[in-house]
Amino acid sequence: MIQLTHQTIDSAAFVRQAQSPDAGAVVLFLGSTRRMTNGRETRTLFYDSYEEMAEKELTNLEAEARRRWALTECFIIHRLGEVPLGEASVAIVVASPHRRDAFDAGQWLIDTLKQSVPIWKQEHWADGTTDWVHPMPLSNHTTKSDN
Amino acid sequence: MIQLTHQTIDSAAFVRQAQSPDAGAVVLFLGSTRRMTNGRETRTLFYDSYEEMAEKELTNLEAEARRRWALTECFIIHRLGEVPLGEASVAIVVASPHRRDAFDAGQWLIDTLKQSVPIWKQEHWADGTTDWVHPMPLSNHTTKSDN
Amino acid sequence: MNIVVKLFAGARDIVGKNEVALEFESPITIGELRTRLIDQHPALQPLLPYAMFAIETTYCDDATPIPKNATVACIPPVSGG
Amino acid sequence: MNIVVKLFAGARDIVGKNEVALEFESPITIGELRTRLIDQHPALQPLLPYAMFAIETTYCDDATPIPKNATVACIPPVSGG
Repeated sequence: MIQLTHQTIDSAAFVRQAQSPDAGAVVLFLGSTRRMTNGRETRTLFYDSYEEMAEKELTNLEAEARRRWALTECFIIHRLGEVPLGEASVAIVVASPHRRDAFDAGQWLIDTLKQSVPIWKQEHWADGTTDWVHPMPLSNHTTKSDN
Repeated sequence: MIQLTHQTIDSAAFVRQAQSPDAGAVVLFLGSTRRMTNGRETRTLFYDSYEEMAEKELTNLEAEARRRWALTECFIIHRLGEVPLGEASVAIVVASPHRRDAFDAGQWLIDTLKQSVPIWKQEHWADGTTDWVHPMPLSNHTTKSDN
Repeated sequence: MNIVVKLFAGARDIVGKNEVALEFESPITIGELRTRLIDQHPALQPLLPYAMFAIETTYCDDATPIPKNATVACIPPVSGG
Repeated sequence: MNIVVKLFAGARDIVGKNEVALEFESPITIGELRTRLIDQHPALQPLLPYAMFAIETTYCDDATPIPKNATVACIPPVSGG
């Protein structure tokens, strides 16, 4: 199941739903708003999205993960709007009979989400300036997102 | 922090404690009692431990993980006694500024825990028989634990 | 032929609009649209070479022709997660 | 010299006790203890070659001499997690 939400992510509810007698392993990944990035202080983050397309891409990611690994459950939740310091912008919960599949699927999902899903992060720095984060390879405009 | 407990593991509480403005990433691993193992049905599991030594080994694991990776939090909780189907026998929660450290530390902790910490699982099969699980390489007595 | 392009994040802020309309005499490809957007909005120059484009919420490459009345979106490098 | 060895899991079930006491005329190593345990409890034969031993909750190898009054534990292959 995938979801875009403007509310706080209740990751515990998704972990509870993922636990079952068929799942020997459950892995939760939370990506949260971090205070410091390369020595600069963040006051808060905002996330924007092309929602119809982001939902489609997230649905594709879930389907591809279920094809690649033996998953008994797969949740991908992304929060939009303001995500204050320490709160989760993304939660991924995967469950599988054996732990390797859950770890591998969880890592692949967050790595791929960060490359392909049309969601953008706007830094609101402590110094009052703001920046949209657009990671650009081979460019000194790069602001790499790396939580 | 490490803990051996005879109670249900409240993994959500540890995840909440691990979230902070310094942690861009939190990874939770839950290992749970699975119904089917190599085609055999489990009714329930019991875990026994050499408790003083298990606590020491878990403490060493946490210290080694904190040396190897930049962790802002590290919880390792193992439940003892009966762990019914679908419930967690082990919870590992690691938080770090960047996600790679949290995933790598989480995988290393569960892999190493399974090799070195004096805790043993007793299978109570649906057919009424019981077996202590003692994974023995190069032996046909091997009953490999692999959640 | 009129093409409306949805803009997001940095691209939207640079142009100051959620979408822009461009007029073409004949059908064009995504690559031609990319060039034309930079011509009309030179401030997009640093960003647009790295942007992807989507037609009807599907990523497509520069060779893709744009169908009539298609929904086109300019997707600057993403940073979700 | 009297050595008490704690037993766990399958080893405990095979012997039917939480610990066994063995008497030695002179100090011995963990390796010698391993052999002696198999001699006295032949049912341990399938398990004991794969067991580890700990002195005062620290793993040690077969060459380690056992100090007087030490707490010794037989650790059959573990299966936590």
